[in-house]
Amino acid sequence: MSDHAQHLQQLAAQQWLIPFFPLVAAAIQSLLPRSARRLSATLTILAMGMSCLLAARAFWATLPVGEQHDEVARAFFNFTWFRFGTTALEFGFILDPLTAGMALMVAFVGFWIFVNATGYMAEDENFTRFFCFLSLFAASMLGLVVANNLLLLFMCWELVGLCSYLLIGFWYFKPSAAAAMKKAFITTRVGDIGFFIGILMLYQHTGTLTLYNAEGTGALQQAGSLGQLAGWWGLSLAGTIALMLFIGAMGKSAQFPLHVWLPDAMEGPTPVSALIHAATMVAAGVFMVGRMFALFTANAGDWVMDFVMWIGCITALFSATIAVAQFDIKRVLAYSTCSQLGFMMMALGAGGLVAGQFHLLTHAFFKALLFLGSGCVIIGTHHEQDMRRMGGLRKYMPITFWCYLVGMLALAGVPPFAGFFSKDEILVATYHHNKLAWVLATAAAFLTAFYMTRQMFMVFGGTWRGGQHDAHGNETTGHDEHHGHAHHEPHEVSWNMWLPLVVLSVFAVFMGWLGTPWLAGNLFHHYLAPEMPAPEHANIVVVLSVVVGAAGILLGWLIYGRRPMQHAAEPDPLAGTLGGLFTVLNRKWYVDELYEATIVRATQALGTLFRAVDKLVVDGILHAIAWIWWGVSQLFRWIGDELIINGGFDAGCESVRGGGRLLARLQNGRVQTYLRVMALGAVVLVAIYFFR
Amino acid sequence: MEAVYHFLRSLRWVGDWPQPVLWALAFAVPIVFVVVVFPLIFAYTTLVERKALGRIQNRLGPNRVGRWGILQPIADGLKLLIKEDIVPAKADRVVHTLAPVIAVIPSLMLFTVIPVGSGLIPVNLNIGLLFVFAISTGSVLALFMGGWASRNKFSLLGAMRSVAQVVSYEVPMVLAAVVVVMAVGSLSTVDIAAAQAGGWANVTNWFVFRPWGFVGLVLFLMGAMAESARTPFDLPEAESEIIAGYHTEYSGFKFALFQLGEYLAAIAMAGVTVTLFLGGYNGPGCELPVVGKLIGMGWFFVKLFAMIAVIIWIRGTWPRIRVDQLMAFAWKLMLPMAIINLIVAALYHYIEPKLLAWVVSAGLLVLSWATLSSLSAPPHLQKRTYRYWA
Amino acid sequence: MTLTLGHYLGMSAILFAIGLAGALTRRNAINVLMSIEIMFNAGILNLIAAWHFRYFESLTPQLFAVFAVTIAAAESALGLALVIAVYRHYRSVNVEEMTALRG
Amino acid sequence: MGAFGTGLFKGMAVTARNFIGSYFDRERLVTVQYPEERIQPPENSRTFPFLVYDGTPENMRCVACKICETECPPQCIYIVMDRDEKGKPLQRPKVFDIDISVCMQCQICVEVCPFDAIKMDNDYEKSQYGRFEELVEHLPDLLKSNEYYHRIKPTEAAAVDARLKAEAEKKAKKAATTAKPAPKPATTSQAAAKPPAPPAAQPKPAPAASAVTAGKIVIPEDAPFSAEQRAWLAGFLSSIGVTTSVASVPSTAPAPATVPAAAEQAPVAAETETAAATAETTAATPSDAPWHDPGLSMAQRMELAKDRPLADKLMAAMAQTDCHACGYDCRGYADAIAAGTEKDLTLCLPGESETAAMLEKILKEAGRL
Amino acid sequence: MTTAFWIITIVTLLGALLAVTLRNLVHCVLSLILFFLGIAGHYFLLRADFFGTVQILIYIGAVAVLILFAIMLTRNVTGEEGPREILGMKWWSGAVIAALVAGVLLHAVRRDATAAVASSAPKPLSVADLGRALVGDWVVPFEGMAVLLTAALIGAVVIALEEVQRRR
Repeated sequence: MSDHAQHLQQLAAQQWLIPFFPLVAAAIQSLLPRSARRLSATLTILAMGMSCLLAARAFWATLPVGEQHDEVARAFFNFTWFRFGTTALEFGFILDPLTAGMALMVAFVGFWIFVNATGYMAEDENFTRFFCFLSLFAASMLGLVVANNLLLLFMCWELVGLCSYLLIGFWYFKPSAAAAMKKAFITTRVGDIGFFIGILMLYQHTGTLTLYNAEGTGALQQAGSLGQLAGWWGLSLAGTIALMLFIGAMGKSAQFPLHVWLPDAMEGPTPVSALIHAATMVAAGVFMVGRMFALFTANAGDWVMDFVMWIGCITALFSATIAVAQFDIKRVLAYSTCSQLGFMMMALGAGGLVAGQFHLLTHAFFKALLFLGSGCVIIGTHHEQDMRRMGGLRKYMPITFWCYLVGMLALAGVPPFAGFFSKDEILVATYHHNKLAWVLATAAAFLTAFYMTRQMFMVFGGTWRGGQHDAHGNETTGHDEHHGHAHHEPHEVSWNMWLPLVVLSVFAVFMGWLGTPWLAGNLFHHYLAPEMPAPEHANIVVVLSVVVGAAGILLGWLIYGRRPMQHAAEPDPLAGTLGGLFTVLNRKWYVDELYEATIVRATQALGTLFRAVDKLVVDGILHAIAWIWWGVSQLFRWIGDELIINGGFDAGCESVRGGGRLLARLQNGRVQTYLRVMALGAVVLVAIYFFR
Repeated sequence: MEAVYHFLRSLRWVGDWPQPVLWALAFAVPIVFVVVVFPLIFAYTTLVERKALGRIQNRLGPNRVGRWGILQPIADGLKLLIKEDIVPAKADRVVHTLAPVIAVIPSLMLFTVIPVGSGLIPVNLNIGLLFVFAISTGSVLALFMGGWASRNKFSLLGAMRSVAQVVSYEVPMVLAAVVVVMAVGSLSTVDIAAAQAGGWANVTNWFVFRPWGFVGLVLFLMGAMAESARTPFDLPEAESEIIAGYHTEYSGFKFALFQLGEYLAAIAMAGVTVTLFLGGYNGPGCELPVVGKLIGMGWFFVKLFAMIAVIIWIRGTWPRIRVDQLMAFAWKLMLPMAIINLIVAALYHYIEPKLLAWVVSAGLLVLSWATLSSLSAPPHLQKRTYRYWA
Repeated sequence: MTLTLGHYLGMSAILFAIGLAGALTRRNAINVLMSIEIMFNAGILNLIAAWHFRYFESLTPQLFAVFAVTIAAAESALGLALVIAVYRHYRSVNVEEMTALRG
Repeated sequence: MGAFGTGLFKGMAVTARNFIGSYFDRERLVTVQYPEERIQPPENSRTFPFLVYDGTPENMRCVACKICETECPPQCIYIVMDRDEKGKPLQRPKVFDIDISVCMQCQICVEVCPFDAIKMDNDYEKSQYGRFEELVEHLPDLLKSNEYYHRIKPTEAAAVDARLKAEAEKKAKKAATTAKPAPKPATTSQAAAKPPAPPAAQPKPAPAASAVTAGKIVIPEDAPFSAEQRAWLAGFLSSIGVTTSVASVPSTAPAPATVPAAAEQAPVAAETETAAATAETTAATPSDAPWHDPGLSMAQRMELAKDRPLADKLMAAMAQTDCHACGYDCRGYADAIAAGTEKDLTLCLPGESETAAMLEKILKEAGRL
Repeated sequence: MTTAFWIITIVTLLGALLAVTLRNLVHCVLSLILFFLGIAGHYFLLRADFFGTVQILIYIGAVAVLILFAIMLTRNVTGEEGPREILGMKWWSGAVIAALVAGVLLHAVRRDATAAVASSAPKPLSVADLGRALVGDWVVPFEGMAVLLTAALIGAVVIALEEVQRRR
């Protein structure tokens, strides 16, 4: 092997170090007492920094610098973890552009989110437990990313789900948080069933779960052959497996039917939302689809790609519409994440692996920026989350305002920023694949621009609406009035909260250049998947997306910017125009209520049904038998009576009593007597055996 | 023993004697060596100990018998021989006389597996180390019999206390030794000593220079000192508390035998420590063909005396440890430390570049020692604040 | 005469019988436990003897002996713990007085 | 964090330094090879008493006044006065035994001895083979020279000698000026401030002029005690053998609160018992022998006893120390003279010539002489 | 070889007999220790020196000390027992049954032909392959033993301690 490949191989062998450090940090923190706050924070941040350095080292090695790379720089390191009898469970770590990029992004964004978290969680007394969960999450996410084996990937997938469960429900004393954590876990579990079935089918047909291995018998390396076999529902076997895996991705990345848990997941602390529900975990689904892309595209005839695309498109549009009508600052961002994930899935469905992954990376940066920004806003306004009671924060929180603005522009897709290039690539990919999807996507892009502007103006524009009575007359910020206004004026946050914002905003601006087709060819495409054909370019799409973005911003300014809301109790201007539709959007298209009505009620009904059956059938039978038996016994008693009477009652029981007394003497509770009887019994038995 | 046998076979005038005679001779040489050399070392250890303790406490130490107190051990020996050997009235005569004998036998047997030089080992058992631990439990029996037989409350209390102490220090000591077994891969003391040869002037390969080796040495030494009830752990004969522990009622030669057994156990454990961690007979120049064996033996005894000096030095400085601290120290600090040491040694083995391995394991060990010591350190007491007149 | 497996089996049978006799006759619970310990050892001796005379080809008797020794140790530990607990309750370790569980 | 464990190694470093140091500078080592080398016991250490003699053993200071015998708490001293063939008491002990197994080395005998005859030795090698007779030290063993005394306790010996010389000179000067008017009633008691420990030195042959009283405290008038506090103080001090008196201006009558001196003398002779008993009971009212207080001057005593019968007058003339130097106590001696059984008027040693002269004067007035 | 066998057998049988018959409990324990030493001797004779050392380590080192502790905790320290307390009520029936069992066993041994095979030097057992077997394909029983020992450890502590806590 060339020395570069050898170097890659050695790096692949040390990939396990990346998740190892946060894992060790988590282990140590789990032992620390609650008072060891500073120690746990430094441990987590140090561990994350260490992972970030290692990820950067790995990323540097995969860069196609120096000699020309035609095929992807990929190295893997497999070892048998557990062998019982003949079957052996293998584990493996992989180092290829997709993993390196993803690992570096997760580690880097995670590092800055942890720095912000030290500020956000400063007053919380469960500080150590929070950071323990965070480092555990980081370890499992990095584990998921570096896994070259579906089993390890699935294990980390579940761990990530567990950590999101733990972190969403971090303030478990809040009933809403408890409900949200359960909801998140169950919904992702529904998706995971599909994922698990996919793994089982893959294992059944390829005999191994390792994706790539030296002999070429890895699961993904056999994708081609799987494509020929017949699977279910008119799909090839590879297609069916891909579909199953995609169901898992839908659960985890909150795609349309299973997206309900993401908005509720906002119950967790904001750094959690930033880390898990913006940058990393939700992206895991997209990453997994990207990783398994060979399975998806194994057989051109399969409709699984279109299915992915349409799910992505529906989710994008559907959640964009809901985001427009939300009042909680974090819920808006949650729905925006849903729609952006829809975009990524749509890009993958449309064959744009590079576009999807690129948007995943850029989205991670600016969405994390937006969530951290919202975190700073919440802390600045003393835990105020309702946008109607904010406003005018640009005067009070200048740094947060500017960083938030950069994030908003990136998300809205304004040209120089990262969002524009990545979303543009997606729109181009969709345009070539399916015109209708492209139209819906552009509409979603328009809505994205609109609700982000709406949020900007509601939060930062106008005057500070905190501290007033809202429509229902109860005190808005929970502090009693006589404290006077000065008390709850919003204030800028401490350095450890706004520094990450600045760093992430820098990336939100310059990240875009990596994937632009204009600069010397699409650098990111050349890096990620050189062997795939570069997408031919359609200027019309670019122009239209810019126009749509500008229109969205303009409309947002028109409704919210020109005449900012004066009073918290004022109805949302949009409500006036949309009327009934606004409340529908606000109530999330009543999807929750729909689920409540259908699935939940159905399971409850099923439960009562089974209880009834059990009661009726099983108990019934038992009672019948008991009754019969009672009858028989009555019969015997009656006959028995006869026997006892004429059998000579006294003689009978006398003999029994005599025998009983004899036996009782044996049962005298003394251990040694029992031992003697046993020994005698044994001897008799052996004697019989010998002398029969 | 095989080495001696072959050596005898090679001699000109003895070589052709009948085989069983040579075999008997080969047997005799190591036995004589063990039974003569080590009790002599014991005798002069007692003298060196009393002189060294004296010097530490700014006084001379015995110098009235012989030039520098040279004849002191012989004088002690004679005195103990002459002293009347009292057996308490209600004492159990049989067990009372048997106890000192059983105290000495295991200590002497310990020396059979200590490789004095390359090839110079009385019996080369392939389960040498296990044999050491098996035999050292034998001494527990002697303690108990001594304590129980003299039929007085204090000696029984001393016996029970020392048995508890020895048993509870057995575990960390064995775990500390297991590290070396894991590194070498064999239980036989000869292989362990051989594994530490090589490196710069036969020194750098000693296990003590590995981080886990050094921690292992400290733990093993603590365990060995607890095993033979030396100073930080000499609770059983704590004069202040229970007179002289289990050998209160012993006088005269039986008391001498107990002392012999106790000191021999300490010397044997020092020997085992030297073999395990300080490279047994390895030292500069021990790989030379013939004379190397002698140099090796020299190195072994130098290190043995160094260890004995350290033990005496520790006896001179450290205060006695309280019973509950004794137990807490064993179970709460030494045991976890030994287990961590095991893990770190495994880690050390698998990490490729040895320097990185060394640094990582050293770091982990120091970290765990810090956390453990801070956890088990007594809670620092804030200044007391009195409130009743505030 | 040359040593055969029979010798060992015979000897351990006698040992087993002695142990059983002890367990049956002695009144002190600790003596009973000691006798049981003797019976255990007799059994294990058989295993090792069997291995020595290559009664079985593979290493199984040795491994069985290891497991038997562990079980014996665990059993004696628990037995003694029980004896101590009973002593505290009954104030005596006389086996014949412990008849609470009689039929 | 690494505090644990470093303390141990610092200790090891200290012992190592000590161990190595001991090989380089020898004087660190404190061992003394006893039988060959010895350490001189410190000066004021004390083991058992010994009798001092100046020059030759015959010339011993002890006059067998038996004060130490009476005062010795464990009663371990036994003295028999030496009498010449006529039975006349010689001022030297014939037998002087100290049972060192009983002696508790309290040094009271040294304190009370008016003649500096007995001092505390610091020789510790007194072990013997027997436990009974051998541990009783007889006169020959006890006698040790003044030079020995100087060798073992230089400062103290020097102080004693200085004081003796001063006493001797004063006496010589006083003897030289006997022609002058009656000697100013020298305050017999030293100033209260003088510590009671070393009593007035007593040059051997010349009978001491001033009355020697043991354990005398004078409470200055202006001391901050109320009357009943004084009474209590007096009572308490007298209970431990120290007489107290109010150093009032000599002319006025002694304040009634003084406790009659007789009360606290050690209960020796039978009649003093009764006096002591009566004194206890009538502490406040003047007893039948108000003059029995060595603190009073001769004139004061005679004033008190001036209209009393002959025996009382004679007693008042005594030195009131009940020192038994005359063979009786003061009351006994007076009665003996009154009854005519005792002819020698010079037996009262502490009283010296003053008492003897006063006795003659009284007898002459009474026409008995 | 055979003379060594007979000597050690005698020692072992003596140890066992004394352990069962002696009056003084502590003397019983000491003879039990002699019995354990005999068994260890046998193991060394049978070339299983690992087992010999294990026997010494576990039985003499731990079990004997355990029994001694038990004796200390449960009896007045003198260790004597009255004559009445040594043998149970109908002690002779125990001895008879034991003899019966011995007879049956010896009969079985005599009948078994294969037991008559002469001793041939077995391939030496090294601790390494015993260890490898333990961790190799005998891993499940090995883990079972681990669980059993922990359970026994905790059980013994709970039983012994149970009484103390409740009484306080």
